[in-house]
Amino acid sequence: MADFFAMHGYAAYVWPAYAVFAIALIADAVAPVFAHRRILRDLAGRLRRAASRKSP
Amino acid sequence: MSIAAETESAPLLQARSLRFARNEEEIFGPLDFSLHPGDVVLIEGDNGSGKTTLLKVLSGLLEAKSGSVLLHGAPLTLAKLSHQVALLGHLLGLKLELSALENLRFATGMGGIRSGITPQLALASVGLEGFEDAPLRTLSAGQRKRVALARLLLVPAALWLLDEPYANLDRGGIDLVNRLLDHHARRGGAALITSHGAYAFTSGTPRRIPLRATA
Amino acid sequence: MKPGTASAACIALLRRDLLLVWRRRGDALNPLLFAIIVVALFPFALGPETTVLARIAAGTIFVAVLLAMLLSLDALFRSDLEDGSLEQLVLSPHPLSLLLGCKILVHWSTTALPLIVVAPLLAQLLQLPAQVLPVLLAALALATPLLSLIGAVCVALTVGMRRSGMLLTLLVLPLIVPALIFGAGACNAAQDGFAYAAPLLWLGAWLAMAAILAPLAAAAALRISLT
Amino acid sequence: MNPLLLWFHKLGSPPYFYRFAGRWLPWLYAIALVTGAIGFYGGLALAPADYQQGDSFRIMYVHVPCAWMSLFAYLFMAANGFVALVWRIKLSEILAMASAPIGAAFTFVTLVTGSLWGKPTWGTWWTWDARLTSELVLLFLYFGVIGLYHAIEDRRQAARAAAFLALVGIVNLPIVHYSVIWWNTLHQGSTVSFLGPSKISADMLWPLLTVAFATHVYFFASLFARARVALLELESGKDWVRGLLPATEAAHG
Repeated sequence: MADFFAMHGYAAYVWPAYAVFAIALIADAVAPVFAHRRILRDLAGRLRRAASRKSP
Repeated sequence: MSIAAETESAPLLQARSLRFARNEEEIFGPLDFSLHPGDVVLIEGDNGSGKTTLLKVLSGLLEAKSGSVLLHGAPLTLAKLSHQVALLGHLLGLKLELSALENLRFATGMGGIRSGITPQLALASVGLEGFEDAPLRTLSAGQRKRVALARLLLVPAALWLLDEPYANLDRGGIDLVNRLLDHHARRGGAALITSHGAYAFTSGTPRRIPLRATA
Repeated sequence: MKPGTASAACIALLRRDLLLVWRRRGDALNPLLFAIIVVALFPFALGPETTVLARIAAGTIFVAVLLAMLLSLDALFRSDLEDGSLEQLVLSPHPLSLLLGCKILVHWSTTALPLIVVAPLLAQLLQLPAQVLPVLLAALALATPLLSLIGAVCVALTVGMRRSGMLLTLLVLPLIVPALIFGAGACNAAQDGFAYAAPLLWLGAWLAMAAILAPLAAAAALRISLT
Repeated sequence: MNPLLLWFHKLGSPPYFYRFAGRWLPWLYAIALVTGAIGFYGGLALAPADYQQGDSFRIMYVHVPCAWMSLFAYLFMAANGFVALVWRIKLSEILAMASAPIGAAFTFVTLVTGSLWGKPTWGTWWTWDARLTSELVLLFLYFGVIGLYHAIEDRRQAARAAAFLALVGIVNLPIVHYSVIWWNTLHQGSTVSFLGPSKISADMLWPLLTVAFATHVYFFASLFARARVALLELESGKDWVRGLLPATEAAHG
């Protein structure tokens, strides 16, 4: 197992490459989730404000 | 021949349930009106009611959200319309580094020239005799506006779209605009004018189209 | 009544724009000055050694000329937009691509042409071998119109923005990498005694393509940015 | 009408696409995750070490699929941009703009992993290898498209302008690539090609293709997620978006 992680001395290059791949894709996947929530929240707030303005 | 007769009877400009939206927000519409040769129509509305936008849509600079603009009964395309339409906007489209005459010569080079008129004559008829060679930079805002009006006289366009033509003009200038419009209408042209209502026509009562922002 | 013809419109536009450049001729000298200063900085950074300077001369001149042109690209439609002339241009009855082609021609002849004229001086400053100079001039003559053409498309896309300088650089530079590679590459090949015709021919072919497509693309881009 | 055409037509309507993409999203992520895991296991554990490069060649299993994706995303963006400009389909504008950041992410990963691979192979972090240089130019093209899209206020106009730039880029891309290859041979760089296609054996190849499949599926998952967000933003005034809200309100209490 340790052998596997050592990659015959290339661990310093192989694992960072996979890490960059994973980090970039996770960041890319998470960004729209947060944006989606933010937009729905903003929209709900806007509608609430509009509603309270109509019927004070 | 029947085609010719049809175009004869079709209005110069026609808007059919015209709407415009920016960022999905409705600016104006639906608008329905038509303009026949000899018509001068005033578009009234407050600031922000979309008067300038309407003129840009009618000239083809902006695209309507829905509805259509017909020119001589045919749908508007930029290539076709521009032969017949002259737009005078807030920005006059004149170069301050050039003289009045140089500006007008450029305009006639671009758009052609009516018969029986020269840039000099046009300048004289807007009251700028003697200012032919002065750089526009040295002229006042009202005088620059007059140069732009002279351009309207020169260029062979049947339809004038004038955005706030009275702005920056003195009493004499306002009279001048009215005289030009009158002349243009009698010649078989048509004009669409925007105004926020501060200036009154001195002669005749033109048709009015009120423009309100749609809620 | 005499409707305007396309050729009359082109002549009118060329005359007006050249006249405008002439009236503001002080501004027109700026790119020239910029290129000379950039080139003059290199010996200070690298030392006055002739062999070192000669090695980098062609590439440096190329980069300096392209940057100087980029500097002036921003103004291609700016004043026309600000005074409403651009609207009139778009509304004119003639093909917009043709008119933009005229504007691009004016841009090239008022910024690139002076730069090409001073290129021998820049080459002298950097000790470029004399036999490479004709190749440098030919490469510049082919590469600078490409920058004007491709740059015009990008300027047309950014025309409505108030501060477009950095964005324009970002848009233009990746697109003109080949001009730099082929242009400076031809000079380097000539300097090393290799054949230099192929990259120049590539530049020529690309230029022929861009001369046709870029004005059309610029017209389409301008319509997108104005509507 | 042809049922497939009809379906495409329906897909073009924002509320339909929003629901459609929402239904597929979890499945796409799951498929990408599972196939990606299988591919990486095969590449990292099962495939034999390269006789020349040793274990450093295992970087290939992220580098090469990302490089393919960087081009695929650009082509996808340009194709949608073309559709958006010619037929003015709103969804195409959104898809084109949604693929730009994903493509940029893949391009970025390609460059970083290429650099990490280059160090043990060439002894340097960066070399002006033709393909890496082309990738760098591609990254700048992506940045240009994204920058232009965010610099214009009107969202639809911004999408059209950026889509146009993407099309200009695609006309130019072959020229860039060819010029870089020419330039590279002129300068006789220390280019050792990573691997010739003939050298790769089957037990090295199948994980590569599996990861490539996973990245493609991931691309569409991320694309759908981003397109949903963009649709909500663009259509925030429409009834179907408001219809989404009570449910979320209730969920929040």
